[in-house]
Amino acid sequence: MNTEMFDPELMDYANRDPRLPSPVDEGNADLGIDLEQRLDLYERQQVLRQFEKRAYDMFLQNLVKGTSHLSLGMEAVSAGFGAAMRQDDYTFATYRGHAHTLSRGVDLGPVMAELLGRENGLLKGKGGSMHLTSVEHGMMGSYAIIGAHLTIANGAAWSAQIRGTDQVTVCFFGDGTTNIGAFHEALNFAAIWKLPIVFVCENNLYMEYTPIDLITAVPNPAADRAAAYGLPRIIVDGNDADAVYMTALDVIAKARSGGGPSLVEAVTYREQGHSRADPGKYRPKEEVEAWKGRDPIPMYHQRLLGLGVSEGDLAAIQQDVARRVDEATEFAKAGAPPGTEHLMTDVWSDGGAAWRN
Amino acid sequence: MNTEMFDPELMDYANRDPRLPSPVDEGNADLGIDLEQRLDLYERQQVLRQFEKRAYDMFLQNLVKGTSHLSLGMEAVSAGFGAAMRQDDYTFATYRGHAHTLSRGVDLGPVMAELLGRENGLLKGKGGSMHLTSVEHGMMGSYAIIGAHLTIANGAAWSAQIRGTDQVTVCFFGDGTTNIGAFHEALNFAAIWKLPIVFVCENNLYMEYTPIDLITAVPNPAADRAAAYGLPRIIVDGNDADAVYMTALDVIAKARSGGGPSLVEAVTYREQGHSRADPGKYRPKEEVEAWKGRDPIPMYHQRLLGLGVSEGDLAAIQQDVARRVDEATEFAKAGAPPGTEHLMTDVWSDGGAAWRN
Amino acid sequence: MAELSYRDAVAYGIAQEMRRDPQLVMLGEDIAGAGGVFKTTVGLLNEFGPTRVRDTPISEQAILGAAMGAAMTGVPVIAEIMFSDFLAVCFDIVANEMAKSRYMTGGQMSVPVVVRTANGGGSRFGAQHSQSVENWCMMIPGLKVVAPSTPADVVGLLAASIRDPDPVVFFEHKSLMATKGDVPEGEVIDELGQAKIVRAGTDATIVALAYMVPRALEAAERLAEDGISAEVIDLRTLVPLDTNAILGSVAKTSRVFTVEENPRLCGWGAEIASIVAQEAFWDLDGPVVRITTPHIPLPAAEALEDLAIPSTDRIVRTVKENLD
Amino acid sequence: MAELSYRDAVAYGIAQEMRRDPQLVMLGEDIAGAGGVFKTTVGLLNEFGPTRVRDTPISEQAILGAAMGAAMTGVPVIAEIMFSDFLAVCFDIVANEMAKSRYMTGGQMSVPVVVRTANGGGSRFGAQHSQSVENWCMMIPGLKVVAPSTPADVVGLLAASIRDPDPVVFFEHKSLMATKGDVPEGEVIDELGQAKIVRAGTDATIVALAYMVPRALEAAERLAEDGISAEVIDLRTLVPLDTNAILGSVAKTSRVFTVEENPRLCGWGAEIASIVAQEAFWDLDGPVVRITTPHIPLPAAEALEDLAIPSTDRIVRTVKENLD
Ligand SMILES: Cc1ncc(C[n+]2csc(CCOP(=O)(O)OP(=O)(O)O)c2C)c(N)n1
Ligand SMILES: Cc1ncc(C[n+]2csc(CCOP(=O)(O)OP(=O)(O)O)c2C)c(N)n1
Ligand SMILES: [Mg+2]
Ligand SMILES: [Mg+2]
Repeated sequence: MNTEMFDPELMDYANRDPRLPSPVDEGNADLGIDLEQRLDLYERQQVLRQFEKRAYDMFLQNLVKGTSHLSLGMEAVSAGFGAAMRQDDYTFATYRGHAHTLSRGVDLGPVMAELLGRENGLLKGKGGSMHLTSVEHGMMGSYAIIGAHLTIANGAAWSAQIRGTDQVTVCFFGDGTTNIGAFHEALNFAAIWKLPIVFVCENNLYMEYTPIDLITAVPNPAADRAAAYGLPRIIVDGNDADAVYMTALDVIAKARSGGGPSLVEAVTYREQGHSRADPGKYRPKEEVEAWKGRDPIPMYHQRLLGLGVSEGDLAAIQQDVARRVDEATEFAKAGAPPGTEHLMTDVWSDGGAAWRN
Repeated sequence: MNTEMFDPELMDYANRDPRLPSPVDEGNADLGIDLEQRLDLYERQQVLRQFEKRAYDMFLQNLVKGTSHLSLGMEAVSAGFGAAMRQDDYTFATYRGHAHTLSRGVDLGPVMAELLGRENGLLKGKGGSMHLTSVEHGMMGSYAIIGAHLTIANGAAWSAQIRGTDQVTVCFFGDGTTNIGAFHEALNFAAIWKLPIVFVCENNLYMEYTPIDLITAVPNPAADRAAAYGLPRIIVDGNDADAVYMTALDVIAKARSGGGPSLVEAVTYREQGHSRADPGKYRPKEEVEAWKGRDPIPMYHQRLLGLGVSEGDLAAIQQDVARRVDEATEFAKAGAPPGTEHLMTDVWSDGGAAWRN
Repeated sequence: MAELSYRDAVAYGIAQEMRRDPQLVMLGEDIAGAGGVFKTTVGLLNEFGPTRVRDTPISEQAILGAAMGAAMTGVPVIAEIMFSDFLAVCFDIVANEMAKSRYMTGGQMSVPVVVRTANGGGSRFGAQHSQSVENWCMMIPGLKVVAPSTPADVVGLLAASIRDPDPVVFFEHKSLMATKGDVPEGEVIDELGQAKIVRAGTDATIVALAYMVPRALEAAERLAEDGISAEVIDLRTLVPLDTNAILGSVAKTSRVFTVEENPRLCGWGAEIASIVAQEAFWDLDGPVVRITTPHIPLPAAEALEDLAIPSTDRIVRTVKENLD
Repeated sequence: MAELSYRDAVAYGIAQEMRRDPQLVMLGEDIAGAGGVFKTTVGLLNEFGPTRVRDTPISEQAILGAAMGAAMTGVPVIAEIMFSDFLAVCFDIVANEMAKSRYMTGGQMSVPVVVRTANGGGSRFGAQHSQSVENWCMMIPGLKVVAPSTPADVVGLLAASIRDPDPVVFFEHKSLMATKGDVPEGEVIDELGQAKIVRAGTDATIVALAYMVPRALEAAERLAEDGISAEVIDLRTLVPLDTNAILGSVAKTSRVFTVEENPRLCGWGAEIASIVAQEAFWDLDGPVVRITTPHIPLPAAEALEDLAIPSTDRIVRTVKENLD
C-alpha cells in the first residue's frame, strides 16, 4: 500500500494553510449605486443577519427540531441578487435557503414558524427548514439533495422562454455542488437552449466539512468550469453587497434580453458550522478569524458611513429590523403544532393522499 | 409561443451543413513507428473490420437477436489504443464494444457466439452484444447505460494505485456521453486522485440520431471540457491509426508514471447506423460520403504501400484474418443455445440465485 | 374505429393532447428528428415544430429537471426516458423531487409531468435494457403509475395522464409495440385508477399488467379448455390502484394469481397479494399465488429470456397446480 | 462484553475488518477528516490513514463507481452514501451496475462492495432526508440488503457484509444511533440471511426491521399485559431472507403482522405478506396485517412525523383489533 502519495494535510484539515480573503476593494464605494439602493442593501443584510441569529437562538432553546443551515457571513450574496431581481423572477435555493427566501420578500413570521415546525409555518410544518418555498413570491423552492435543483431551475427558465415572458431564473448553490453530475447536465442544457437563467455558486470554501480545493480539480470550482459550457468566467466578491448587486444586474439583464445563461461564482465564507450539529472545527483558526474580519455587514456599515450616512440612520434600520424579527418570533412561537389532519393532505392535486379506491 | 428562436435545421438534420473530415495528415507517415508495429496496426484494423462485417451479415441472416452496435469506420481508435496497452492494463467500453474487446486479444469465436446468444459465447449468452467482458484479458466490461462505466473505470485505476501496480485503465465512450452527469463526476474524481486512467472520447459526431453539436455547448465535446478538470486539451484524428497509436503511447506513459489522468478526443465517424435498427438517414449524404472517403483502412493500406509494403503482404494479412473470422463464425454457429440450467446461476458468488432459505 | 399499432397509438395520443393544449410540450433524446428510437413519436416534430417537440442531450437528470421546473411554472410537459432502466440515472428527480414537491411545500407546488418510458423484456436486449420497473415508481408516494396493454388504452390513458396535474410515470411496453387494436374515433380519454376485467370468470382471478395481459388472456383460454373459468384483470394503472376491482373479483372467485414481469421481490404483485391477504382473507379458498420473473437480472439470449419471463404455459401450469 | 452505542459500533466493526484485511479501503463524503456526519467513522482516519479512509467530493456516482471498479479488480471497498435518500442520485450504479455485473458477465465479475448508508426517519429532517428505502434495494436482483437494530448486530453483520463477495447495501438507522448495547469481546462475525426471534410468543408473529424492532418489542410487552403472547422477529437482513424463521413462527402463531417504516406500497412487508399468503396460507387463522408508514412523503414537523411512522401504540392497537 503506497501511502506516500498523500499529503499530511489530509490528516488534519484544521492545520492546513488557511485560505484568506482578498482585501476589501474600496473601489466598490464608487460603483455608482445610488444611496437609496444602498440603504436597501443594508436593510436586506440586516434582515438576513438578525433573522438567522434569532433562528440560532431558537435552536439553542431547542425550539427548532431537525437540522438547519445558516448563511451567517454570506448575506451579501442573497441581498445583492434579491435587490437586482424583478418581482416575477424565479429563485431556486438549497437547504441553506433562509436568506434567499427572505430576499424575495417572504414574511419573516411564517419562515420562522416553519423552522419551529408550526402549523402557521410557510409550509404548514410539512417541509421544514430545508424546503422553504413561496410560489407567490417566485421563491420556487429550497432543495435538500445536492444538484437536482439546478436542473429544475432550468425548467422554470425554459417555461418563461416558451411562454414568451422575460422572467429570469436565479439558482443558488454551493461550491461543493459543482462536483455532482447534475451541475454539468444543467449547465450544458441551459447553454444549448440559451435559457434565461443565472447560476450562482456561493463558494464558501467548504463542502460541509471538507475543504473544497482538496476535492475539486480546479481552483475556482464554478468559474473555472464556465468555459466548458461556452460561458464567460465570472467571479465576484461575495462579501461585498455592492459588487454582487452590480454583477447581478449585468447577468440578469443578459438573461432577460435573450442572451442566455450565466454562471457566477461569489466567493464568501460561512461564519458558523455547516449545519446545526457542526462546531466547524475543521477550519484553520486564522482563516475563520480573517474572514470574520471581512464580515459583509460591518464592512457595508463602514462604507455607508464613509458615504455620509449617519450612525443614527443605520441604527434606525437595525432597530426596525429587530422589531420585525421579534414579531416574527412571537408569531412563530404562538403557532400550534400542525394538526393531525395535515398528515394525509397535499400528496395529490385533489388535496388528498389516496392511492386506492 | 415563440418559435423564432429555432433554427430551421432543427426540422431536418439531414439537410444541415455537413461536418466534413479534415484532410489526411500525411505527415503521420513519418511518425517513426516501425514497420512491424504498423503491420500489427493494419492487422488489428482488419480483424475489427472483417469481424464486424461478418457480424452484420449475421444480423441480416437473423442470427443475432436483440440489438448490436458496430464500430465500422472507427477501427483506428481501438486498434491504436489496443496496440499501445500493456497486457495487464484494463479496458472499459460501451455497448459499442466489439472492437475494444477484440483489441485486447479476446478470441473471435466466443465473441461471435455471444452475439448469437449461444452457450459457448463469451458470457454464456447471458450478457449479449452490449456487455462483452473478458476479465482474463483485462477487458473489464462493456456497459450499456451511458456514463456509469467512466466512474467504474476510475475504480479500477484507483485499485491499481492502491495495490501499487502500474497498470493503466483506458475507458472508451462516445461524444454523446460527455453530456451526462457521470462524465463530470468521473473526470473530476480522476483528476483529484491523480488516477492512472485515460478517458477516450470517440467523437463520431452523433449521439445516436442527433448531431452532437446541436446538443453540446462547446464544439469539441471532450477536448473543450478538459480544462474544467485541470487537464490538457488533446484531439487526435481518430481515423488515423498511427496518430491514435502515438497519442495512446503518450497518455498511457503519463498515467503509468504517476502523471494522472488524460482525456483524449478522437474524431471519427461511424459508417453505418447507430445500431442494428437504424438506417442512419439523419445524416447529410455529402457528409457520409466524405467520411467514407476517409475510411481508416484503405487510408492505412495506402500508407503501407507508400512505405514499401507489397499488396501481396497485405493480402496475406487480410486472408489470414478472413480465415479467423470464418472459424469464429463456424464456432459460433455450432454453439447450442444456453441450457436452462444457466438461468439461475451467477447471481451470487456461490454460483446460485437463491434469495431465501 | 381505426386500427392502430400500440407504437402508433403513442404518437396518436400525444398529438390529440398537443392539439388540445397549445402549452403542452415534450422533450427527450431522439424524439424529434428521429421520431423516437421506438418510433413512438413519429410525425410530432412535423406537426408541432421544434419548440414543442425537442431533442435533448443524453442528460436524463436535466431532462426530468427541466420537465419538472417547466411544469411547476405553468407549462405541462411530456418527457421521454428512452428505456425505463434509465430511470435509475435520474431517479433523484423522479423519487425525491417530482413526487415530493407538492407535499413538502404544503400544497403550493403542482407538477403536471408525464414521464413516458419504454419498459419490459422480450427483445433480447439483456439486463440493462429489459427491466420491468413499475415497482420502482409504485413504491414512491406522490407518483402515479400507468402501464397500458392495448392501443386504445395507450391513447386514453395518455390523455388521462397528461390532464392529471400530478406527476405520472407512463410505461410503454417494448414487446407490445407491434401489436394492433382498435382505437375509437374522436377524442379518447380514459380515467386513471380503473382496472378492466378483460375476461370474466368464476374459478380464479388472474391479475396482470401490460405485456402479461395478453399472456394471461391466452392462459385463461387454455384453462377454459380444461374447465377452469379464470377471470383476468388488466390493472392498467398501479397508482391509483383499483382495489375494488381486485377485491370484487376475489369475492367471486376466491382465488387469486398475479402475473408479474418484474423480478419477484417487492413487485407490484407483492403489494396486491398483501392487500388481498389482509382485506379478502376470509374470501380466499386457497393461497395467493404469484407468478413472476425469478429474482435475477434478465439474460440476453432468447432461450433464457423466454424462460425467465412468465409464459402462457407457466401461467396455465401454475393455476392448474394450485387449483387442484 | 463492552457496551457500545449503535453509532460507535459502526466504526468498531469497520476497524475490526480493516485490521484483518489490509486491502480493505473506504471512501465517502466527510468520512475521514470529520469522522462522518453521523460520527460513525470517528477514529478510522487516524488508525488507517488517508489512503484507506478517504474523503470524496459530492459525487455519489463517482463514489460508488470507484467502489465497484476497485472491488472488481481485487480491492474490497466500503463506500458511504451519507443519507439513504441519496441512493437515488447513484441508483444506476447500485441497481444497474453492481447488482447485475456478475450475472451479465456469465459469472466473471465479483463486486465485493459494502454500501453503508444512514436510513430512516425520526429526526425531523423532512421528506428528502428521512426515507426508509430498504425496498429500493430489496427489489433489485443481485443486491444483498442488511439493516441491523442493535450495536452487536451492527458489528457482526458489518463483518459478514464486508466478507461477502457480493454487493451489500447496509442500512444504519439514524434514530438508533444513540442506542446502546453489549458487543462481545474479540472478533465478532455474524451471518447474513439469519433472522432473530427476539421475543418468543404463541399468539401472533410480529415481523420488524431496524428502528421498528424496539417498538415491536415494546408493543409485545404491552400486549403481554393484555394476555396476548406475541413473537417478535427481527429480520436483520432482507436479502437473503430468512423465510424459515418467518414461516416457522407463523406455523406456531397462525397470525402475522409486519411493522414497516417504509411508505406502504411495495414495502418489504408486502413481499413477506405475499410469501406467507402463498406458502403458509393453511397455517393462517386470520388476515396478514401490515402496519406501515402511510403512503406519503415524510413530513418534517415532529407532531406529523411521529404520527406517520408506526408507533408502539399503533402496533399494540392494530394487533389487538385484529386478534379480537
Ligand atoms: C446528493 C447529496 N449528497 C450529499 C448531501 C449532503 N450534503 C448536504 S450539504 C453538503 C455540502 C454542500 O456543500 P456546498 O455545495 O459547498 O454548499 P454549502 O453547504 O457550503 O452552502 C452535503 C455534502 C446532499 N444533501 N445531497
Ligand atoms: C443513460 C442513457 N441514456 C440513453 C441511452 C440510449 N443510448 C444508447 S447509445 C446512445 C447514444 C450515445 O452516443 P455517443 O456517446 O456519442 O456514443 P456512440 O453511440 O456514438 O458511440 C444513447 C442515447 C443509454 N444507453 N443510456
Ligand atoms: Mg460550500
Ligand atoms: Mg457518438
